[in-house]
Amino acid sequence: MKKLMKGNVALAEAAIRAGCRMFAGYPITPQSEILEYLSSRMAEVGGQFVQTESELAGISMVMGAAACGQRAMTSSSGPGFTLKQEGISYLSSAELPAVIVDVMRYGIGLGDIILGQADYFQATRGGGHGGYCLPVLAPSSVQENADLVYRAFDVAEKYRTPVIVLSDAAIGQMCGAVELPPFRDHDIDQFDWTLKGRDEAHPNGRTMTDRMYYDFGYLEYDEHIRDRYNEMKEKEQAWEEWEAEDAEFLLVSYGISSRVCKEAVKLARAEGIRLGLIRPIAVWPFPQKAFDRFNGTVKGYLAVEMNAMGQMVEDVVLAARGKTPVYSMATGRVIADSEDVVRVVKDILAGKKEVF
Amino acid sequence: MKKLMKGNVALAEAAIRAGCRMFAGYPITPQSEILEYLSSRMAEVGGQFVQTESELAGISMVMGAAACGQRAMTSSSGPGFTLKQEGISYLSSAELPAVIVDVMRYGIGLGDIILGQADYFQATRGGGHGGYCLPVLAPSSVQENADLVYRAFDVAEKYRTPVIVLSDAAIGQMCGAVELPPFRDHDIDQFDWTLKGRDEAHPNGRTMTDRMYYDFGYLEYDEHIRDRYNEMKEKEQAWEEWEAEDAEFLLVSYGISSRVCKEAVKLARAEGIRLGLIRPIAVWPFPQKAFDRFNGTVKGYLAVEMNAMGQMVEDVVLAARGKTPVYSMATGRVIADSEDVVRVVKDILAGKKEVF
Amino acid sequence: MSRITLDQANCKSCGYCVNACRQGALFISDLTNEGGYHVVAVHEEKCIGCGICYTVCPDYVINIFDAEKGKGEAG
Amino acid sequence: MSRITLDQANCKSCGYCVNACRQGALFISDLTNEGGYHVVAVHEEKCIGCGICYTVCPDYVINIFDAEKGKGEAG
Amino acid sequence: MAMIKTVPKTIYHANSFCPGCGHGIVIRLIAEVLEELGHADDAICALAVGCSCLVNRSLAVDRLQCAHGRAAACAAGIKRTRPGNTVFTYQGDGDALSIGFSETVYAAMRNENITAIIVNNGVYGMTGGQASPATLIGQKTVTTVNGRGQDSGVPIDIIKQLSQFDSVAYLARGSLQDAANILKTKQYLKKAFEAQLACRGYSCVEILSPCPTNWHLQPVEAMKRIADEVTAVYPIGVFKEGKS
Amino acid sequence: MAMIKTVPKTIYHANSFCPGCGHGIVIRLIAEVLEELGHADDAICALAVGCSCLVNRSLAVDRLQCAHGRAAACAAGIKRTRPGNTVFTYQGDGDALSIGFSETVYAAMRNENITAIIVNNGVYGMTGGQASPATLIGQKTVTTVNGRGQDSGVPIDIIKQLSQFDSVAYLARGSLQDAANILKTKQYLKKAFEAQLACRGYSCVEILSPCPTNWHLQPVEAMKRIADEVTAVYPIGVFKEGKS
Amino acid sequence: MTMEFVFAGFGGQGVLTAGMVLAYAGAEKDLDVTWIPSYGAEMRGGTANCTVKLSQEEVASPFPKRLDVLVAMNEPSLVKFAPSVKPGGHIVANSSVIRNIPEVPGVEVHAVAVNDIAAAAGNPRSANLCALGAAVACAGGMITLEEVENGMRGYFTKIKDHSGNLEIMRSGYRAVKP
Amino acid sequence: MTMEFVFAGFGGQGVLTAGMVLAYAGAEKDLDVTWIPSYGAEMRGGTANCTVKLSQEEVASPFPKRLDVLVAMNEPSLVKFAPSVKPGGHIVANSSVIRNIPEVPGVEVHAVAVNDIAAAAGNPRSANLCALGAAVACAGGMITLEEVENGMRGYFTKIKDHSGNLEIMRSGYRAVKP
Ligand SMILES: Cc1ncc(C[n+]2csc(CCOP(=O)(O)OP(=O)(O)O)c2C)c(N)n1
Ligand SMILES: Cc1ncc(C[n+]2csc(CCOP(=O)(O)OP(=O)(O)O)c2C)c(N)n1
Ligand code: SF4
Ligand code: SF4
Ligand code: SF4
Ligand code: SF4
Ligand code: SF4
Ligand code: SF4
Ligand SMILES: [Mg+2]
Ligand SMILES: [Mg+2]
Repeated sequence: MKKLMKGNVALAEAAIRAGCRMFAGYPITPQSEILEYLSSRMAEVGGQFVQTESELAGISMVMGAAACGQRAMTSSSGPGFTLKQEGISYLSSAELPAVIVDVMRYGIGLGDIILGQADYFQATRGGGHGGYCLPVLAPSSVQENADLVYRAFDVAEKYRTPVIVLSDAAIGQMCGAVELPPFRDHDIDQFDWTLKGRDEAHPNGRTMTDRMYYDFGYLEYDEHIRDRYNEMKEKEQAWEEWEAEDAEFLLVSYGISSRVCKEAVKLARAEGIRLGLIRPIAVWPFPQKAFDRFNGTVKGYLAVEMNAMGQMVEDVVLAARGKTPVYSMATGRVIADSEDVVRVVKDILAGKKEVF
Repeated sequence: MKKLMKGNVALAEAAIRAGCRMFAGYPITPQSEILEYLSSRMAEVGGQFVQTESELAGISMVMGAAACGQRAMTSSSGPGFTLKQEGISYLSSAELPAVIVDVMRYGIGLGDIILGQADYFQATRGGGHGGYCLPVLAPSSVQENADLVYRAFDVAEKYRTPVIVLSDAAIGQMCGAVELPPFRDHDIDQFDWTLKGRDEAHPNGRTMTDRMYYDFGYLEYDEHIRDRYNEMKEKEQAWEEWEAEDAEFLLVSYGISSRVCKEAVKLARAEGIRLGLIRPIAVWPFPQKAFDRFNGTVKGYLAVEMNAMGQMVEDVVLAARGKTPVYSMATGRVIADSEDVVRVVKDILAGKKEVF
Repeated sequence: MSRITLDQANCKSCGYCVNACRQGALFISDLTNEGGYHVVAVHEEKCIGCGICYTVCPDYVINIFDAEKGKGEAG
Repeated sequence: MSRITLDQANCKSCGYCVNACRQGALFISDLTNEGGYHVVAVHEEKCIGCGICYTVCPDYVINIFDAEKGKGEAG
Repeated sequence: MAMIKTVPKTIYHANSFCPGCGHGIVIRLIAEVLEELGHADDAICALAVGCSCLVNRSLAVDRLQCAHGRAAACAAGIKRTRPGNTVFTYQGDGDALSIGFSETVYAAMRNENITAIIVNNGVYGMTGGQASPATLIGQKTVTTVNGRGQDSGVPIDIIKQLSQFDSVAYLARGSLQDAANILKTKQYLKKAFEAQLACRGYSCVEILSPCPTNWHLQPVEAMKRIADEVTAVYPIGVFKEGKS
Repeated sequence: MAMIKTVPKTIYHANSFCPGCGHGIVIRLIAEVLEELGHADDAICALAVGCSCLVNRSLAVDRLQCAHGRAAACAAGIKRTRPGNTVFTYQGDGDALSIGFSETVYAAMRNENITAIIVNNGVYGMTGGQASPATLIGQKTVTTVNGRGQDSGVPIDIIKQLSQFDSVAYLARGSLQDAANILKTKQYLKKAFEAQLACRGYSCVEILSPCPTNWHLQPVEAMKRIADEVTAVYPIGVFKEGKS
Repeated sequence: MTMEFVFAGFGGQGVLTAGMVLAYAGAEKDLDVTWIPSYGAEMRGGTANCTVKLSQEEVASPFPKRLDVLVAMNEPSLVKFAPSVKPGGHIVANSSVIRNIPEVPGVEVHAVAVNDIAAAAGNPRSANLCALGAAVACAGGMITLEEVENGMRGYFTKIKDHSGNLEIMRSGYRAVKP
Repeated sequence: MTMEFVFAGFGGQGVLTAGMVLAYAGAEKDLDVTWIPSYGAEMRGGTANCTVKLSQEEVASPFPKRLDVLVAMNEPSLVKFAPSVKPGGHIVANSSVIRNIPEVPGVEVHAVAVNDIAAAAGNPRSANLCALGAAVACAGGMITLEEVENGMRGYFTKIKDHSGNLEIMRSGYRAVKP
């Protein structure tokens, strides 16, 4: 039976059920419920909760735990997420699994605490230095807040990589019906590579650092990185198609905006426009395979997202491979309205909007 | 008469000549010469130099000075640049001019201190939160290290925006012949908006914060941001064309890699291949206008850059607008070799390489 | 005669002044202001103008004047 | 008879041991190792096995053994 | 009417803090002191992130909104650019003691000629009352629902940390618990600004302040809690005072 | 031969520090102490960025390379995950006192059951000898070419900063200046680890160490400088010792 | 089918809770459910509202669009949201507070004096539950009064005796469906 | 026209400085100039090298490609870089150190005993300047001995008496162009 839960709380409880036993974080709206919930919940399951002095310390503590095989998580929003990036880059270089949640809000600098989707680039383009890539899962419902954080831990361990759950204020603050995933045991000793004290296989101790240094030859490392990321690109694409099969035109949208788009699809279909939606569930790797099915056959893609300049739209252009025109609807500080979306689609079909 | 100077030093001295009188930074290779040079040079011109406790403090001090009208600068490399991003986002939101130098190196996490071009995304895609954009100037010579930092201060003040100078280890560590720009006086009182104590025009004091809050209506702010960034996009494109006029194929490359590409152009032309180069001088805004001239007429673009997965290549795809095929040559941990570049071009012309 | 004036619009009914006044000159009234707060009022006769209420008020409600000087005279 | 052995390959010629040995048993020799350093050597007869040189050496060059016990016997 | 005490002109608008919030008192004191010293016109404030942000709406001096925790570094940048202006930070305990701990201490370490004003209400007020480094042992907050235990550490005494630097000019801790202490706090603020005006270097005043909203207490009870419990952990007084 | 003193097995390879660098001595002491305590097999080291990185090449314990300044936070994450292991940080002064100042202090504030080892050579060694917060007044470095002046602050005494927390288990400062002090330092390290093994909480040993390369001194002179000048500012000894 | 409810009023009138109870009951019934508070520019005003959607299929947007049921606890809410109620939809207007309740073409408007009813029942703070009862009466087959009663028991876990609140909710229900 | 010089040897043989003096002189002559030390994987070895390019036009890549002049101070350097010397180019091989100096087809190889020459002049640490002189003799019209002499005076600002060093450089020059 489903239960009504707040998005942030569903995410936090699902992390517990996934076996997460270390959470270290710092308050920030609209993410704080995750921290607050886990501040008491962690103790109940024998895990570690630390409200750290800063986001930098939080992700570092997560890194320490992750290096020892723990399922570890931290969460933040825009301004705090920026401070997580040092740690994300280090986790990427040492190839350590961990989950970082960004409950996006709107705005640069201090910004606003209301909903927004302004951290897409930061999450998908390696906001930290060095050009790492990492899986970024973008829930669009309270249920997915739970499901994707649960999946994130598996993906993280599969590739030994940090994984970002790119949620947003609306999904985090809304309540929805949730079927929580089952409790899972996590054995911190299951992997040989984790720090646990030297042993016969590692008589000189394990060297857990930027893998470039000790694990690869000078010229081998790039190959390794490419293989690694290309494998993720091939295997970790995830998306939902919604009324796409027979669509003449496709919306592309993730997270809270994608829900408005679903409504727009209904409205448009009621008016006889064969509109459909591609909803990336992973925004990195971007679902190229979905686009390959429609490239050249649909009349266009409209990227709908909640930021000022358009961010995901660039990925849509890359995915369209020059075969289908791409349009941008970046709604800025307000969430898209489904009727506006339909109106924009009509304008495009009438040739009244420029391509991105 | 030209003088032989190290790239980092030329940059530092040019900043002084531009009127920069506040530098606050933290050591990191291969940027430290900037810090070291200014540690004694600043005092000679009556400016402020502070070696701060961290990169976070450094850019914050710069922000304080910038808010008061000072020409202020900080510099770092990859791992430290990541920590500058909080401040860059705040500078962007308050719309304050400042110059941030990233002397790029290679690698994720700790990474390597040798040359690399791995921070392109971070610099051009708003590595901090909220989706800001800002001019990013990419010098390819010691002379440009001087010239572009000099220009950066003007651009910063023109738009009231932070500006990134995206140099790299090779340009910073090499020596070249430089004509230093002239000394300029900078009047910190010239702008009305700077903090200096309340006055008749601001009887309640100036409110310098995220401009979203007090300076714009709820729905006006997005318009403002779009106008602002679109104006920069229109006016601040800067690039060099090298043997491009009659080219059948174009390389696209910036910074140190672009120099290798120039050599490749020479080699290719000697073999009768009409190769040319577009060298973005500003990598944001990306020189769309340059591409508009060649889109659909040249056989392809090859993006040459020094990182593992290719970063700038995405901008080339966007700039090609689906009209010209784009190829990627991301050379990873080693600098491109001009003969290899020519070889790859030949492969492309022979249909032996996949598009990006 | 009162030695204080009240900008009741700013009052948030925190009660600091009432608690602090040793003369028992202040009380939370039934009046509500725009913010919906029951505002402070003064028993004029009890106030000795000591200023303690001014000191403790976080919301700039209270002004103390010198009753000896003529009214209407700016201080 | 010497009470120390030297892994001269590791020596970086810092001179700490020479400076610390109260017996004057150590000296920087003319020999250079792979790293190009003039390595430390010992005046066998002067060494009393006090171990000070071991303590100050940053590069794991010096080993002290008990000369009373038989050679070849692992400690 | 001859006003003896009235809202200083440097408060330009009613504040928007919760009922009984101490921030309102502190900014009035700052306004009074700046006016009394004749430096309200040249004052520049480096504002922290927290309920401090609301200071923008009422304190009539030039203000820079800084990133969370970085106010002291920003203030140093301001003062080094405009040494003739009176520069101060306005920060909460979460901002100055937690995320901005380094920036706070290093400003003192470099003896920056600024005045740091830290409003310690023992919680993260703005974000809904999570524990701060100044939360007392046993105190309940939304992240210490059973009371702060030793596992989340002990209350940080920033004045003690700053006292390690002989060079700093002035350190004091005041409280808003009653009128007498408010007036004492005002004197501390005055001394701190005077130290800056005399170029004697770094000064800091930490102020124990109520957050009735997140303490879940009536304002008057909140003040009583400061007197009874908070001052037992955070003693009031002047901890460092150089010669003028 | 019966070896009385020989390189501990926990040193697995010659180190790659400069000639006369103190880091080599410190890691040998750590190896000796861990072996003597019987905990070399379960030790895990949180390594800082700095010349510390080179520890990867010689110290035979599990090691995590942390981001610059964050070793203490990483170590807390390690220890909280594996409380049965012996966890320590290995950091330089730039790492632990400057960029990582907050992380260093907050580990003590929370009384994390870890041992922090801070090698204080008064400069940023790895990056070419810039001033650190521990650079002495008057000391010349590449960023203080005329000697460190008061404008860049005063040397930070981290042990004093950490002493503010009554709860911490053990604090000491040793020096490598001569054999006697090296042996004393070893005892400090041992006590520090013993505190951790007894779950008494946070311990820290700061070690005054030479950087001949960036001090531009011969190694023997560098050691003399520690004895003559550095210890005058940074006194040696045990500053906090709980009951065992 | 998806039903949209908006509960709107002043802050303090308990509209968020009323919506939450409805959503809770929907989730217990295995419906897909969304509850979302007002967001954006409006947040700054003194008004509050939430949107609840109940559906047998997946709810698309959680934001209000074409309302099936509007519960307006005060006049500004009525003015703001009435135009969004779809033909055939319902408005529950709090007649204890709203003086002039207009007719809305194509929409059934139910004037319910929720404050008075709750006050009469001795629990003036439960006016929101009275309004909830009225809303449930407009919910057609999507959710029944009994299901919402159960939801209320499940939602307010800390309350022991639910009888008073349940009675007030039923009064609201009966005010629409006598 | 662009000329490429590589100065290569062991660390400590002063090859970086020799290159720097040449580059300095080039810049003083208003040539476009680049000087870049070895970078990348090689950095880790005990060898050092730098590439200097002098040009009347803009120098393209600063990295070594087709060398006009190679100064090899030791054998590994000779082995490594000799294949990159272009037809008609020059190699200055330090015959004080390199035993077997091979012939390289199409390239002029000058065996110059730079260590011996410098030692004989009483300044063994200036062998690098001797090599520089030899390199200048291979520079064709790009830069003259006199210009490099001036460059040396300008570069070593802290040295007062340049005569010794200048003489050693001239000896190197004369070893190639007697
Ligand atoms: C980097 C970053 N992390 C977290 C936040 C969220 N945040 C805003 S205010 C605040 C706490 C403020 O608490 P305090 O400094 O004690 O001030 P108070 O509100 O209690 O006066 C936090 C954590 C933020 N804005 N930026
Ligand atoms: C965020 C960041 N900033 C700067 C650096 C550059 N960096 C590497 S090591 C180091 C200094 C190390 O000094 P210290 O901690 O004293 O160690 P030492 O080398 O002296 O032993 C610095 C600043 C970095 N790697 N990361
Ligand atoms: S001035 Fe004094 S006596 Fe008058 S109301 Fe205020 S506190 Fe009471
Ligand atoms: S102290 Fe001020 S705000 Fe509080 S009740 Fe009194 S007048 Fe009102
Ligand atoms: S063991 Fe003692 S006597 Fe022998 S060489 Fe070493 S220091 Fe000298
Ligand atoms: S102390 Fe060690 S490294 Fe130094 S000279 Fe002696 S043996 Fe060699
Ligand atoms: S939350 Fe606390 S600190 Fe913030 S305004 Fe309200 S009472 Fe004051
Ligand atoms: S630079 Fe200094 S600290 Fe680093 S290895 Fe060399 S001597 Fe040691
Ligand atoms: Mg607070
Ligand atoms: Mg150091």
